[in-house]
Amino acid sequence: MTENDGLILITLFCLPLLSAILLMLIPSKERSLIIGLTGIASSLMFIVSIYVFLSYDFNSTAQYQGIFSLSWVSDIGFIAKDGIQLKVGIDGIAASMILLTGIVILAGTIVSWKIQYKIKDFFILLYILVAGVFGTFAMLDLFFWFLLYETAVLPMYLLIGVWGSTRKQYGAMKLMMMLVAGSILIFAAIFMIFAESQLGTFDMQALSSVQFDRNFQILVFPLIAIGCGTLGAMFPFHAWSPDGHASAPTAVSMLHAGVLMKLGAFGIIRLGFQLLPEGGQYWGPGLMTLGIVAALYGAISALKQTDLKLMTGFSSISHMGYVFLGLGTYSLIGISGAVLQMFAHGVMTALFFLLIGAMYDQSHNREIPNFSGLAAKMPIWSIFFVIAGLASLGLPGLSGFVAELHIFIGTFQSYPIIGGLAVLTAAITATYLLRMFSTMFFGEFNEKWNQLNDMNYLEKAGALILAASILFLGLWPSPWMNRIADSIQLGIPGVLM
Amino acid sequence: MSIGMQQSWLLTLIPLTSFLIVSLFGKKLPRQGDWIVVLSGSLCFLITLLIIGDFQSFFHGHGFEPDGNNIYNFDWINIPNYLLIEYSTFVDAITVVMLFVVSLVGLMVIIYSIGYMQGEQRYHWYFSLLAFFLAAMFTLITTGNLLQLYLAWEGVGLGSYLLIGFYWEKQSAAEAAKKAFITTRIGDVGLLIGIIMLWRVAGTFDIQTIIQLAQESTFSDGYLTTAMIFLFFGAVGKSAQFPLHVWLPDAMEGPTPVSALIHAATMVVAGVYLVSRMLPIYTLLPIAQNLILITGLITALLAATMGLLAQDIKKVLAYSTVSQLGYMFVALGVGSLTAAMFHLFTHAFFKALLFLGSGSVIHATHKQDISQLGGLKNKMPITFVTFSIGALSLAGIPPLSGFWSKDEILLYTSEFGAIFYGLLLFAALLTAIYSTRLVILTFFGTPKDQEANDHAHESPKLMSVPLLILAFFATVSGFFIFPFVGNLVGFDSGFSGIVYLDHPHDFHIELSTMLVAISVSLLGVLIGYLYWLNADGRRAENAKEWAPEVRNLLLNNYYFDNFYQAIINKFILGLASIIAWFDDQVVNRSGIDGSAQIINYIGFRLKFLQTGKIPNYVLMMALGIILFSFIMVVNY
Amino acid sequence: MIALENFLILSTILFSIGFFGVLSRKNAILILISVELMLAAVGINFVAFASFFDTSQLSGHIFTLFVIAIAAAEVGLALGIIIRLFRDRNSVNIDEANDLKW
Amino acid sequence: MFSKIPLPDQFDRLIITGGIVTASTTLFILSILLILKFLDFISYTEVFFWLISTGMIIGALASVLLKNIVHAVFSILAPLLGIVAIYLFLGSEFLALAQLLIYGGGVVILLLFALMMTNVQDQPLVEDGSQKPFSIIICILIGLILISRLLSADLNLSTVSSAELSVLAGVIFTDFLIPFLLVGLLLDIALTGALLNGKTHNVVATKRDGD
Repeated sequence: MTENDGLILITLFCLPLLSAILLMLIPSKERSLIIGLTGIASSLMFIVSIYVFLSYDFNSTAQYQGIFSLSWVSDIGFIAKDGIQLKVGIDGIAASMILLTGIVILAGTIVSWKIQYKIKDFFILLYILVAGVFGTFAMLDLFFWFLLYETAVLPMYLLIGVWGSTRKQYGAMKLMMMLVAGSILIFAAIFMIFAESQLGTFDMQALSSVQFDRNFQILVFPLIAIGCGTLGAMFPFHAWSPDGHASAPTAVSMLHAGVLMKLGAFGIIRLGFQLLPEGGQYWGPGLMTLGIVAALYGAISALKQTDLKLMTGFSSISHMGYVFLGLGTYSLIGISGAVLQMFAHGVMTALFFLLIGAMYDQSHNREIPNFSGLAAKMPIWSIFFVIAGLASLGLPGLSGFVAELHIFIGTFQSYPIIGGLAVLTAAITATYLLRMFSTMFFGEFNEKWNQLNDMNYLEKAGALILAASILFLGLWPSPWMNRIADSIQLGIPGVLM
Repeated sequence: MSIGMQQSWLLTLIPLTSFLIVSLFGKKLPRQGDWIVVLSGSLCFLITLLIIGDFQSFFHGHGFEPDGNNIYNFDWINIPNYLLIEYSTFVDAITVVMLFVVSLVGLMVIIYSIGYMQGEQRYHWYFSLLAFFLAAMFTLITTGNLLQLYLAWEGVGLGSYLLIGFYWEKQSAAEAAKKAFITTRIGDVGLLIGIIMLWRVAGTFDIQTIIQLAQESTFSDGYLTTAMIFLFFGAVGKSAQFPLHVWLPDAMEGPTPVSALIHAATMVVAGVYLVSRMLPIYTLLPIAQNLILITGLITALLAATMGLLAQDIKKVLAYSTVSQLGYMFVALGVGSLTAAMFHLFTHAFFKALLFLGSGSVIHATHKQDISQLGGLKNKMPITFVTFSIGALSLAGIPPLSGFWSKDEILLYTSEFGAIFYGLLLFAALLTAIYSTRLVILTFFGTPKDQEANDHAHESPKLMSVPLLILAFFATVSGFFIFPFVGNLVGFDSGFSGIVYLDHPHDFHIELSTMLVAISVSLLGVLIGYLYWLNADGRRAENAKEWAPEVRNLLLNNYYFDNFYQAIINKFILGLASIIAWFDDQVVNRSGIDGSAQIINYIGFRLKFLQTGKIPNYVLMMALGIILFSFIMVVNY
Repeated sequence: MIALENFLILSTILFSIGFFGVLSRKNAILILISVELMLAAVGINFVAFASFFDTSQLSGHIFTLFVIAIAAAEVGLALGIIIRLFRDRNSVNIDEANDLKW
Repeated sequence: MFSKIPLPDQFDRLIITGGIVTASTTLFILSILLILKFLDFISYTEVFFWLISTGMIIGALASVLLKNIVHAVFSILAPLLGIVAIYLFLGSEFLALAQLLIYGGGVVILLLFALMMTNVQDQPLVEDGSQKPFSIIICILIGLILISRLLSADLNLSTVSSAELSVLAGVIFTDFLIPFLLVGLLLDIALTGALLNGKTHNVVATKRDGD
């Protein structure tokens, strides 16, 4: 990425904001105009995110690329020169996550066009959320990072509360309360870092060159890990996740499980590992323990769930457990595996929620035992579901395997027994997914669901984008691997090789 | 460009391409695209022959001496100083044997399927899956590194899952597919752990490098033993060995040609292939090797007894497959790569033949229960003859191929220990008995179901020709053990000169063991003949009274299924219930909602403070100010 | 000359008395009066400090001016509210205006 | 008939008692101050200052302690007007003028009007809140804390500079022009709001009723 590409990054996060403003100006009655505008906006975001991903410069030895900054608060009180600035820049990890967001938002937009109730307001909130997500991934200033982090979280309350289903008030409230509680810890940590550095600046680049006191790092890292871990559904702070997913509308579930949960893990890397490397190293085993517990816990809980979305929610907890496991290794392979898993799980779980939404919109029923033989009535839907499921259980050639393999290898390097448990979790994942397949898709068709139709062309288009990403990552992960490994080597000090 | 060992990646590419074409556009193609799969199968067979030719040119009487041209590398993930995962192919004697088996049986099964699957719905899907399976299988056997092996291992597992579940409208098929996948997946956990453990010390996935490092004893023995046992666990799952053998009989829910291809000749021998591949390491580790031997022996015996009373024609064959795979593991356990590979080689042909023959019977009568069959020998002569060849070969009657390979295993086992030899002989006796029973109940006697019998007819040429070809190989492949037969096809020293572990050795015949083996086989056939032929079911009735407990035990497959089901129901789902309860009650109710309720309660208790009188609030504020002032004063 | 402390102590005493009025009175108008007293006390402080320290800027004087202006506005508005309250409940006893109570 | 009018009676009593009390205390304090003056402890300026401060404090105490509302409201005049003198002491004539006009002229009249409109049943006596004892303690505490902080502070400055009107005007209309205008706007809005709020038929309320 060259210097000029910093403008692209700014564009990336202004694009959804601008679209949201444009949407506000359009009257609600102009449905086709709204759909057209959102289509163009999301496609643009998709294209720009691909451009950002591809323009990563391997020859650069700088930690961040495409840096572009606008000073906002400077030389006032305890804030030094350029203390708070709108500063964007990416590394390979952020580039991967931006691509993920681009993919998921495009698919999510496409499937949201069938929303009938207040579609305009839905998209406005969705785009504000997306602006927050893009901004968080690209921002290099702690102040704006936190601002956009919150921007990404808050519209969720309305999106679930208004457009959700089943226990939406409860789900939205629980989600909001827990995430905001987590944010408080991050907020505290950010200001502790700010104060401790005595630089008077929120610039991450400047802060990452500061060598913080070891005890301080050990003290502050848990704040970040728990705060961000809450958003990443880390055990035992995961309780919002299944309920939130179960009640959220399709596109929101997709974005939430697909992208927003990754913000949590991303925060641990950005704030935790890059600013407080010694703290990360010290707490690595703890993170790992929580990760493996979450992986097993989520997988075994999923065995018992009968609601399709709850099962996927617990499956997400299990897969995010892998992410924390990989982060906890504090090794190059482990962390790359974790980032790759973030991408892989993002795409795969987005596909899951898209498919569940496609079915739920018709049947208004998500209980697995109520269905059987759906493959006869909805073959394409079933095929997509099987692809997502196989990716989820870590079948080689699909996205999940590459990521999980790296995490397993990383774990085995230092803790073989935990690695063994992690591999076992993959088998449990296979068990609950295959049980679900054989109950829902196979067997004799239940005539009760005769009115169900296969996916419409919009849903097919959305699913195709995601399934293609799953296959692409599974068959040719090198583009991701190179970027991520490069950035980890440059950005995280003292990482185990 | 000449096609040789380096181009073995073509074997992956061609079927994969045809899989993509047929699965995506099959419905619109003429004949639903089955000809594409036939074409790719034939091409693969041709390429295999070319590879064998290339292999031969590097074969100099006393072994295979490649000059590095049997290896092909392509970087898949390469991050310098960090992780190298490559796509690599490696061809040696083991690969060549496997290639021949897979491509030949594969081609036969594809051709046979055109007749067998005629008119089925999802016809193109079936053929595309066959192509997919072949692609994965070829990848598996040509791989040069363990990770790619794992990839292909899961690939064949997926192919098997989808093909077993091909008739997914049947709940039993769906359940069987699930069972097969999950059971092998449990084995795969071990495989993956083993692979990563090896990587951890060796720093590479390349098989030859790992073997070399292990032989230079770079690793500690205990660690290596653990890793290799985990690796073997993967083989146990895939090759349906005790205690993970339960999935294979159920897998017979799939279409019969699939059973022939996947669950007899190719995929299930992947475990044997893996252990053979790693045998140079296993020979260094007595504990691991003894484990292989014992596992193989237990499986061979157990499966043979289960096969005795099975009612389903395909299940009998499935049990016999499990049992014969046990034989192969016994051979590997005693360290004889030659014997194991040779049995794999011959077994593939006669077992595929048996399955295709049973498919022919099922196709004609639409019946699978052997107690419902009978008297078909005149109606279906070709099937009868070829099936009998297969069965006798299985029983170990000379000069059919099964005799030679089984004799080789028995010979090595006799050198190893008398107990193993005796038990294995007993298993051979049982094998002979149930093979005889199978043939007699299916083709001899009077028809039990006259109507089905009337409709029965010889299968079309598309099905009978593969039967004949396989029967030919089932007959002659055993002779390949003689050096002079090897000379005929260009290999100076016959099979034992091609596949060997440390040094080439000549095939030798111990006349005594051979005679013992022959007599045991003949005894088995005789018992079977006397017991079932012309007995009019009288003896079968008697058997029900004799030792009903044993009979029940055998009919229920030693209650393995019930045992596993109980584990799943009681233990795993119990644990899941506990965790679900924990999540619901402790984390959700107590942790999250509980904290909300605590705050709610505190608010309820403290609401008396909320008098609604403004002066009270101001008073509180004043108190706060005073408190604050005091703190300030103290601080100064 | 009168020292600065004298003004400040006077202002403090007036402030405390005003605060006492706010705390102890029930009649809304009397509370308002007490608030005015407090504001006046603060005004003394501002002006005193400005006179003694800030000779050139005059910020304290101007601030007091603003305080007076805003206090006037506040009185007007507050009395409006009180009259409304009286019309609503026929009383200006603020203990009776306790709708905020749970 | 006259006996039915209670106001003159009360008024008489007010004048008589209030006058006597005020006069005697004032005289007492004045005499003490004058004695101090003649003993050369203090100057005339200080005599005035102490006199005025004492008056302010007594007035303030009266306004918060008296049970009679009307008396309380009248008592507030003492501190409010005393401040005018204090401002003069501090050399700020303009502020003194403004204070006189706004408080003495405007606010107190407004308060009396409000009192008149809210006490139709001629019950000028009110009860105080139940937290009076606490309030006394707390206010004394606050006062003591503040005074103790004051006395311990180092305030050795005694130059009084007068804020000349022309200077003040210059500052107001240059540096503080925008806040000044905004305050004017605020007053306008507040008056409008008070007017709307005090209207009998509230527009907003009726609209909500029909909703």
